[in-house]
Amino acid sequence: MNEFEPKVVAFVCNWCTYAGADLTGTSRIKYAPNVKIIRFPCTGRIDFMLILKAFAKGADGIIISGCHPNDCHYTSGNFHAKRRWMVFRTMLDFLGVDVNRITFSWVSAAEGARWAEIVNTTVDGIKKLGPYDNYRKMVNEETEVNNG
Amino acid sequence: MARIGVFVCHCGENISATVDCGKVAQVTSDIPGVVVSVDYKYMCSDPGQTMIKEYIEKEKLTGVVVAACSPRMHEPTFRRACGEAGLNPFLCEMANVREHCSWVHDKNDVTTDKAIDIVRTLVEKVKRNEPLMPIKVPVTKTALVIGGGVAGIQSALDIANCGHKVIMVEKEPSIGGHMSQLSETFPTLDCSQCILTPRMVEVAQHPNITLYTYAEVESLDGFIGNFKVKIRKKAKSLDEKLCTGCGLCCTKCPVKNIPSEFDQGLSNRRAIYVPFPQAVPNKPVIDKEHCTYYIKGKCKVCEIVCPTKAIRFDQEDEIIEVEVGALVLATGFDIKRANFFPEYGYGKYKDVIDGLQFERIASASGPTLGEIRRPSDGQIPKKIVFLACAGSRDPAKGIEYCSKICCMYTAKHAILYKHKVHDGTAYIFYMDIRAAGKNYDEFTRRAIEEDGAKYIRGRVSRIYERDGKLIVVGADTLMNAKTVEIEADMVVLATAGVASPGAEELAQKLHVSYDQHKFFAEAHPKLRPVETNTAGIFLAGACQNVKDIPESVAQASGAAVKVCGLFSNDELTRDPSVAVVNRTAPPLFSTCVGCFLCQSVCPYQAIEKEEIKSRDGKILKTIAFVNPSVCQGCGTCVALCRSKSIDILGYTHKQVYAEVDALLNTL
Amino acid sequence: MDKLKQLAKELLSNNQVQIIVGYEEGTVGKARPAFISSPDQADTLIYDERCIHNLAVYLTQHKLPGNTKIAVIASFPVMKSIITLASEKQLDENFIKVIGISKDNNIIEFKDFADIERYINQQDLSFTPEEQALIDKIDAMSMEERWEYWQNEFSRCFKCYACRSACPMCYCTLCITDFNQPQWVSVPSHKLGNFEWHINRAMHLAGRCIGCDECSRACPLDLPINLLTKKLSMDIQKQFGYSAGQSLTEPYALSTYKPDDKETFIR
Amino acid sequence: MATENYKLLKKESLPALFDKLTASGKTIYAPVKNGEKTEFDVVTKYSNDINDEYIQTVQSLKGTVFPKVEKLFDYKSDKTDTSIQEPDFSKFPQNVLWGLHPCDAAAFRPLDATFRWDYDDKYFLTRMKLTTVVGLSCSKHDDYCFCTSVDISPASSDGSDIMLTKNKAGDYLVEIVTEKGQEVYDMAKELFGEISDDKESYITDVPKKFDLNELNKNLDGSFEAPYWLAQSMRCIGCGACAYVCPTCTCFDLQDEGAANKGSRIKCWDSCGFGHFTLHTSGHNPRETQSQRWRQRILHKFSYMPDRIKVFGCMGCGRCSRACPVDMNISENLIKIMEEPKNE
Amino acid sequence: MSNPNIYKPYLMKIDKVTEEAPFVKTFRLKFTNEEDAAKFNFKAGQFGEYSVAGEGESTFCVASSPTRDGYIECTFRETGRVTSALAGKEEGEIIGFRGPYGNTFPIDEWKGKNLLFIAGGIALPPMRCVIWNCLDLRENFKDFTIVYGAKTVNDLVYKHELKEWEERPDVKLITTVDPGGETPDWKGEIGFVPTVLEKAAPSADNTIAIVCGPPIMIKYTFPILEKLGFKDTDIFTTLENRMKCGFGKCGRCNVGKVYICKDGPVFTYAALKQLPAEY
Ligand SMILES: Cc1cc2nc3c(=O)[nH]c(=O)nc-3n(C[C@H](O)[C@H](O)[C@H](O)COP(=O)(O)OP(=O)(O)OC[C@H]3O[C@@H](n4cnc5c(N)ncnc54)[C@H](O)[C@@H]3O)c2cc1C
Ligand SMILES: Cc1cc2nc3c(=O)[nH]c(=O)nc-3n(C[C@H](O)[C@H](O)[C@H](O)COP(=O)(O)OP(=O)(O)OC[C@H]3O[C@@H](n4cnc5c(N)ncnc54)[C@H](O)[C@@H]3O)c2cc1C
Ligand code: SF4
Ligand code: SF4
Ligand code: SF4
Ligand code: SF4
Ligand code: SF4
Ligand code: SF4
Repeated sequence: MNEFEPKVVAFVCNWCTYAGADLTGTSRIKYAPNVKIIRFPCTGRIDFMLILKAFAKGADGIIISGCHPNDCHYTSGNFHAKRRWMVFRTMLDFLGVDVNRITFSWVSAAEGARWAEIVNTTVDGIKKLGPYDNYRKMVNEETEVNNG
Repeated sequence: MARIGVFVCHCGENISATVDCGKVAQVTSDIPGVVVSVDYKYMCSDPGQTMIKEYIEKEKLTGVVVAACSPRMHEPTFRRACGEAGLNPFLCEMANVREHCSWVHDKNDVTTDKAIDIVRTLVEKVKRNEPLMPIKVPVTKTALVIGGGVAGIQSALDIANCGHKVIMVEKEPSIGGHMSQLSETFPTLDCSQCILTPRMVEVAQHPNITLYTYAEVESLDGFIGNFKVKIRKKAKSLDEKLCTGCGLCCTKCPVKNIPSEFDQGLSNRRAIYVPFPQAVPNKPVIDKEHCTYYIKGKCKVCEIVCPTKAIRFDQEDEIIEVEVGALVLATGFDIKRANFFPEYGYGKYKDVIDGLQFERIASASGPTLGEIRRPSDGQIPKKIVFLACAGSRDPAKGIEYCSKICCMYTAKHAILYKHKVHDGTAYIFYMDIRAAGKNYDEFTRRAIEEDGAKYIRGRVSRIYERDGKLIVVGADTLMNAKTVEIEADMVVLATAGVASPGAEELAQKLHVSYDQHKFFAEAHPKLRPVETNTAGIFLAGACQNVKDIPESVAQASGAAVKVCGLFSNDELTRDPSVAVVNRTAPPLFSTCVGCFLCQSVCPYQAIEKEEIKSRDGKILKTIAFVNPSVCQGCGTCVALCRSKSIDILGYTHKQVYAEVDALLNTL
Repeated sequence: MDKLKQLAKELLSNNQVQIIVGYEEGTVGKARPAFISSPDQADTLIYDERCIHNLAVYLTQHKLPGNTKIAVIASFPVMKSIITLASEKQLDENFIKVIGISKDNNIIEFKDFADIERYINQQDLSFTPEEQALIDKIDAMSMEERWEYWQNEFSRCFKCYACRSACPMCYCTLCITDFNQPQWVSVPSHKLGNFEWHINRAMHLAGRCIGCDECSRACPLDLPINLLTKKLSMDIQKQFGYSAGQSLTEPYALSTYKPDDKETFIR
Repeated sequence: MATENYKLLKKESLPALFDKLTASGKTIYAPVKNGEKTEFDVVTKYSNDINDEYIQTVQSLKGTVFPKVEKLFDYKSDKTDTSIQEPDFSKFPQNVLWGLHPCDAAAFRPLDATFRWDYDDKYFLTRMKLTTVVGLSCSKHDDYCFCTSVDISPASSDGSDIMLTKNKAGDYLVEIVTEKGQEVYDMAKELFGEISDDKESYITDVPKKFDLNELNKNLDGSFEAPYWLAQSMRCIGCGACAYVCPTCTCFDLQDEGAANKGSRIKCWDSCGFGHFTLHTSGHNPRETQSQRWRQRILHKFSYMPDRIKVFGCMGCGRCSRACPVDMNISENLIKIMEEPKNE
Repeated sequence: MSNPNIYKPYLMKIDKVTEEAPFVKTFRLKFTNEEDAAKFNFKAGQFGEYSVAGEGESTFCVASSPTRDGYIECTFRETGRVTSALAGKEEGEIIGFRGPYGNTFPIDEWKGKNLLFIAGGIALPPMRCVIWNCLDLRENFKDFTIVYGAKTVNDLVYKHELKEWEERPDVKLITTVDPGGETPDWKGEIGFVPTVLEKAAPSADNTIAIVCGPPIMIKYTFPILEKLGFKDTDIFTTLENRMKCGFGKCGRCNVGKVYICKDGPVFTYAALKQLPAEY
C-alpha cells in the first residue's frame, strides 16, 4: 500500500504568506505537494466555518497563515483573527476535534524558507496522525433510520 | 451560464519542466462550465495575450483562468488583456501553478495533479465572480492642516505651493509651535526664530492658505476626498479686521501677573496678549479666564485705549464648516512637567527647570534676553546639571520609549551654556547617548570635547536643597555605581516628550488610531509611515512620535506629497474589492440585524449606520452600511458577522466556499 | 409577591407601560411566561423559584407591538441579557422598563440601563464551583473521549432549534442555518449537520452568552449544549477579561483585540 | 367490562421471545429506562431495563418509519451525464416496535394517511410494511395525557399488531390484532399460553377533557379568531412540539454534496419555524407566530379530519411536556371549546 | 413501474436555453429516457419540481403547451439557490424534473368562448402554456385577447412570441410597460396593467379571463374585471406558495384547508374569495 498522503488546505493572506509562498517558489525551495493554497485578502477574512468545511470535504489538515503581528497590511486584521482562533481552537479542542491538525502560523513575505518548513512539518505531523477518520466517519454517516 | 476559458502557460520551461501542461489543459477542459482549455509557451507574451482575447470574443467567455505565475506578478497584465477584449477585468483569475507548484515540486504526476486542482479551484471561483467596477470618488482639493508648528507650516506651504487650497487650524493664538520657543537648534546652532519666522509669515500671507488661529477641530465626517470638518473658532474678543496689531492694549491691561505660556512661566503676560513678539498673526486675544471684565464685569481698559475700537467683549465662539479632501495632522507633542518628578524637586525648587524653560532662558528674545540666569534669584549659575532621560525609558514612570531629542538638546544646552558662561561647569547625567543623525554624533562630541561638558553615565536618584545649593545625588554606572553628589546652582531636566494634551480626544474625533502613549498611529510602521489608517488623513511631525525638526519637516513634506498626489486626480479610483452589507426584499430589507459589532472590528471605520425608511419617513430598520470609499477590503468584518450579512466582493462567501469545495472534492 | 402585583397594577393603570412580561402559573405545576396588559390581569403574576425562563427573549421577538412601553420582570440572567442586547443596539431604553428581582426576591426598580449595569457589577459574577466542575469533567477527558462524548450527544439532536429560539442572544432574523448560498450549515439533523450547527451556535454566542442555561433547558432532549458556551465564556473571561452582560459600552471580546493577547499555538 | 379470552405471555418468556425476534432478523425498539427517564431504544435482548410502566417517552417512534433524516437517493453527474441510485428498498429494516402505548400505535394512522394521500410515499410505506407494532396498554398516566379526549383509550388496540396488557402478576394479556401480529405469534407459539381476564381492570383512567367532534366544529370559521394571538404570545417558535409529535409530518427536501456526487435528503421540518413558508420574494403567508400556531392546531383538528379523514393528534401530550414555555395543547384546546362560537 | 418512487426525478437534457429578460431564462427540456417521454403527459396549468444536483429542487409551472409533444419548457427567474444553479446550466446538461402536479385550467369547458389573458411580469409562463394550448386549438374559441405588462421593455419575456402574437390577425395583443419603463421606440401602451385593462374595456360577454401576475397586480385587476361585468367564476388565476414536495405532504403550501399543490395552482376568483388570507 502506498504511504498515506494527507490532503492539506492552506488559507493564507494575500500580503504576507501568499507572497512568502511566492518567494519559496522564486527561491526554488522544494516542499511537500500535499498543500494547496486558497488566497484571502487577510487572515481577518477567514471564517471559522471554512475550516470546518474543509474538514467536512475531506481535508486531513489545515494551515492558516498570515502576517506577523504588527505587520498586517490592514494593521489589525491578524490581531482580530488571532483572537478568533484562540476562541475557536478552544471550542474545537473541547469538542474533541484534533487541533493538532490545524497549523496556525505567521509567515511574512520574506520568509520563503519558513513557508516550506511550515508546510513540511505540517504534512509530516499529519502523516503521523493519519487520515482524519473520525471526521470522515461523521460526514459519511449513513442517513438511515434511527429512533428519533 | 458559465463559459470559462482556461489558459495554461508553460512559462518557457519554468512550468512545463515539472508540470504536464498539456494534461492540465486537457483534464480541466472537462470541468463543467469550461468551454476552452489550451496551453501555450508564454501566455504573457503578445501572442499569448492575443490568444486569450480571441477566445474571449470567439467563445463569448464569461470568465478566464490563466494558469501561470503568481497573480502578484501578472494579474494586472491579464486583467488588462481581458478588459481590452471586452470582458470585465474582474472576471479573470490567475491559478498560481508556478511559484506554488512547478517551482516547488518535482516533476511527477502529483505535481501535475496539484496544478489541475489549483486550476479547478480557480475555475469554480471565477464562475462566481461578479463584474466589478472600480469605485470612483470625487476629490475636494482643499487640505486641512491641524497644528501650526514647524511640521504643519511645512506641509501647508508645500501643499499651497502646489496650487491647492489649505486651511490651517492652530489652537494657540499664534502658529509656530515649540520651535518658536527654542533658542538655537542642534546640530547647526542656528537661531530657531530666525529660520522659522519667515515661514510663519509666509503662511499668513500665502494666497492659498486660510489660517484660523485660536481654533480647534470640532468634528469630522465623511471620507477620503470628501471630508466635512467643523471648526470652532474660539472668541478672541477682537475684531481682527480692525486691529492693527499696535499692541497698546497689551501694555495698558491692568492684569499683569499671568505666567506666560510662551516663556514657560518664566515671565508674565497680561490678560490681553500676543504670545510673543513675532507671533503670527500678530494680534492679541483676551484670555477670558483672567480678564477682569469677564470675571467682574468691569474694566474695559483695552476697549478704551484701542485706537481702532477693535475690542469685542460680546464675541462668541464661532463654528465654521469646511469641506476638505485630505487632512494633515501636525499637532505636535508636549513635554512632561511638574508633579511627575517629585524626587527631583521639580516644581518645588525654582531652579530645577525643564528643557523648554532652559530654551527660553537661553533665547535672545526670552525673559533674560539670552543671559543664563537662574529663575530663583537671577544669579548666573556656575555649576549646572543636566539630566537626560528624565522620565524617558523608564517603565516605572510608564514611559518605556526613548524621547529621541533629549540627548541632542541636552548637548546643545551644555554648549549654549558654555558659550555664555565660560567659567561654568555643565554636568550631564545620561543613560546612553543617542546621537544617530547627520552631524549629530559630532555635535555631542563637540559638547564633550570642545565645550568640556562633563558626561556622567548614570541615573539621578534625588535632588534636594542644602544651603541654597541643589544637591544632585546620582550613581555613576561607569565607576562601579559610585554615588556622585554634585552641588549645583541650577538643574535642567530633559523631561520626556509626550503626546500633546488633546491628542487622544482629537484622534477619537477624527477616527484615527493612536498608540498606547496617545501618539497617532501610522498605517504601517515601515511602508506607510506618513499615512494613518483612515484614508486621506496623514501625519506630520511630532504628533506621531517625538522627533526633531529635520525629521518633522521631512515627514511634513512627505505628507504634503501624499496630499498632492491625492489631489492630482479629480476622482479617486479604488479597488472595488470592498465589503457590502446585503439587501433583501422587504420586509426584511437586509439580513443585518444592526448589532454593529462589525463596526468596532473595522480598522478603517468604514462601517456606518444606514436607516431604512418607509415612504413616509418612518425608520423601519437600522442596518450597517459599508462606505465603499473608505473600506480597504480586508474582510475582517465579514468573518465576524454572525448572520453572514456582510460579504466582500472578490472574496465572497460563495466564492471561497466553492474554492474549498473544489479543492477537496476530487483530491 | 404582592409588591410585584401592586407595582404591575400601578404601572399599567397610570399607563407607564402597556405590557408587562412576567410569569404566571402554568399547567401541571409549571410556571410560564405571561403577558399582562391590563391592571386586573396583574393578579395572575407570580414569581418564585420555578420562574426560570429568560424573559429577555421576548424583547427582541418583534411580536410585541411596536412603540409601546414594556416592563419586564428581570431575574439576574435577564438583567445581563438586557445589558448585552442593549450593547448590541437591540433595545431602546425608552421603551423598556426593567423590574429587577434580586437574589433574595426583592424588587429593584431600575432607572435606566446604566443603573442595571451598576447593579450587575456589584454582584458576584464568577462561575460557580458546580459550573466549573461540569467543564472540568469534560476537560479532563482525552481528546478521543471528548469526541465520542459530543458525537453521542449531538447525534441525538433533531434540530428543533428550541435552543436557538429560547436564547435571547440568538435574535438574528435570518440565522446562519437559514442561509443557503452557500449552505454553511447542513439542514438535516445528521451528525455532520448537528456538529456544524452546534459549533456555529457556540461560536456565535462565544463571549455573548450570559449563562442563563436556557438553551439546554429548552432542549427537549436535554443536550448539555450550555456547556459549550459556558466553556467559551470561561475561556474568554480568563484570556480577555471580558464577560457578557457586564457593560453597555465595552467592546465585545471578539470585535476587539489587544496586541499582546497571549496564545501559545501560533507558529 | 366483561371477562374475555386472551393469550398469555409470561414475564419469564420475554427473553426467549426477544431472542427469537432478533434471530429472525428483526430490529427491536423498546422503552428503556435511563435514570429518571424512559426512551425508546434498539435492544437485541430482553433486559430488566425495559420499562413496561412508563408514562410517556420524550420522543415517539415516528422516526422508525419517517426518519428525521432520510436519504432518498444518491446521484452522480458529470458534464453530460447524470445517474440516480435509489436505495435498496428490500434492505429496509424489519422493525418490531415493542411496548408502544395506544396513542403511539394509533399515530401511525395519520402518518399513513398523509404519506398515502393520492401519492404513495414508497419510503414510508415500505418501512411501515416492515414494521410490527406491539402495543402496551397504559397502567399509568399523567396530567398531560388526554387520549380519551381524542377518542383513543389507554387500552385500545387500534394501530397495534399485537396488544399487550400487563396484569397483576406482571404477565401480559395478549391480543393478536393483525396478520403481522399473527406472524409473530406463530413464530413463537410455544411461549404463549391462554387466559381469560378483564384487561380493563389493569388500565389507568384518563379523564376526558373535551369532545373531539365538538372541537372540530368549533374550529370551523375560527380562522380569524382573536384567541390564536392570545394563546401564542409566549410561543417562541421552536420546533420542539412538532419534532416530538408522533404525527407531525412536515418535511424538507435538501441536496447534500457537490454537483458531481451527493444525495437528496428528506428531513423533518416544522410549521412553527418562521421561514417555513417564506417565499423567495420575501413575502410570508404565515408571517407571525400566531398564524403558525393556528396552522398547527387547525391542521391537526380541522384540515386533517377534513381532507384525509383522520385527526392529527393522539393525546400523548408529548408536545406539552416538551414545550419550553408550557404551551399546553389540551389546555388551549379546552379554551377554544370555551370560546363563544362566532357565528 | 408498479410502485414508482414519487421523489425520483426524471432526468432531462437541456435542449435549448433562451434568455428572456435580465435574470429570466427559458429551458426547453427533453427526456433522456424514451420510455419516460412516451408515458409523460400533462395539462395546462400544472407544475413540477425542477432540480439541480447538489442544490435542490424548485417549483415552476410547465410553460410549454401540452399540445407540443416531445419536450417541456420552463421559464424561471434567478432568485435563490436553485434558480441560480439552474441559470448556470448550459445546453446539453442534465437537470431533474418531477411532475406534473396540481390541477389544470378547464380548457375543454371554454369551448366557444372569448378568451382574455391578463399577465404581468414573469407571470407570463403559466399563462403562456394556456395561450399556446388554446392557440393550437384556435378554432374552439372566439375572440382572443392578451394584455401583458412588465416593469420595463427589457423585462418583457417571450419577446419573439409576443411579436408572433402581435402579427397574428386572430390575436389581439396589448402590451404595456410601467410609466418610466418605456424606451424611445416603444410602441405599446404605457401604464399599469389594471389601468390599461380598464381603458381597453374588453367585453365580459361570454368571456373567460385568465389573470396571472404579481399579487399587487392581481389585487387591482379583479375589481376591474368585476366592474367590466365578469362573473367571478369566469375569472381564473394561479396561486404560488412555497412548496417542497408538490403532492400534499410537506406541509407548506396549504391555504386553510386548500392545498395549492393539489387543489391548485389554478383557482377561479370565486374559489379565491372562499380562501382565508394565507397566500
Ligand atoms: C527643549 C527642546 C529643545 C529642542 N531643541 C531642538 C533642536 O535644537 N533642534 C531640533 O531639530 N529640534 C529640537 N526640538 C524638537 C522640536 O521642538 C520639534 O521637533 C518640533 O517642534 C516639532 O514640530 P511639530 O510641528 O511637529 O510640533 P509642535 O512644535 O509641537 O507644534 C504643534 C502645533 O500644533 C498646535 N496644536 C496642538 N494641538 C492642536 C489642536 N488640537 N488643534 C490645533 N492646533 C494644535 C500646537 O499649538 C502647536 O502650535 C526641541 C524640543 C524641545 C522640547
Ligand atoms: C406552483 C408554482 C409555480 C411556480 N412557477 C414559477 C415559474 O414558472 N417561474 C418562476 O420563475 N418561478 C415560479 N415559481 C416560484 C419559484 O418556485 C421560486 O421562485 C423558486 O423556487 C425560488 O428558487 P430557489 O430555490 O432558487 O430559491 P431559494 O430561496 O434559494 O430556495 C432554495 C431552497 O432553499 C430553501 N430556502 C429558501 N429560502 C430559505 C430561507 N429563507 N430559509 C431556509 N431555507 C430557505 C427553500 O427550501 C428552497 O427550496 C412557482 C412557484 C409555485 C409554487
Ligand atoms: S453586518 Fe452583521 S455584524 Fe454588522 S451590524 Fe449587521 S448583523 Fe451585525
Ligand atoms: S472589509 Fe475591512 S475595511 Fe472593509 S468594512 Fe470590513 S473591516 Fe472595514
Ligand atoms: S433544542 Fe436540542 S434537539 Fe433542538 S436543536 Fe437544540 S440541541 Fe438540538
Ligand atoms: S445561531 Fe448565530 S446566526 Fe443563528 S440566531 Fe444564533 S447568533 Fe444568529
Ligand atoms: S408551542 Fe412550544 S414547542 Fe411549539 S414552537 Fe411554540 S414554543 Fe416551541
Ligand atoms: S399534537 Fe401533541 S399531544 Fe397531539 S399527538 Fe402530537 S405531540 Fe401528542
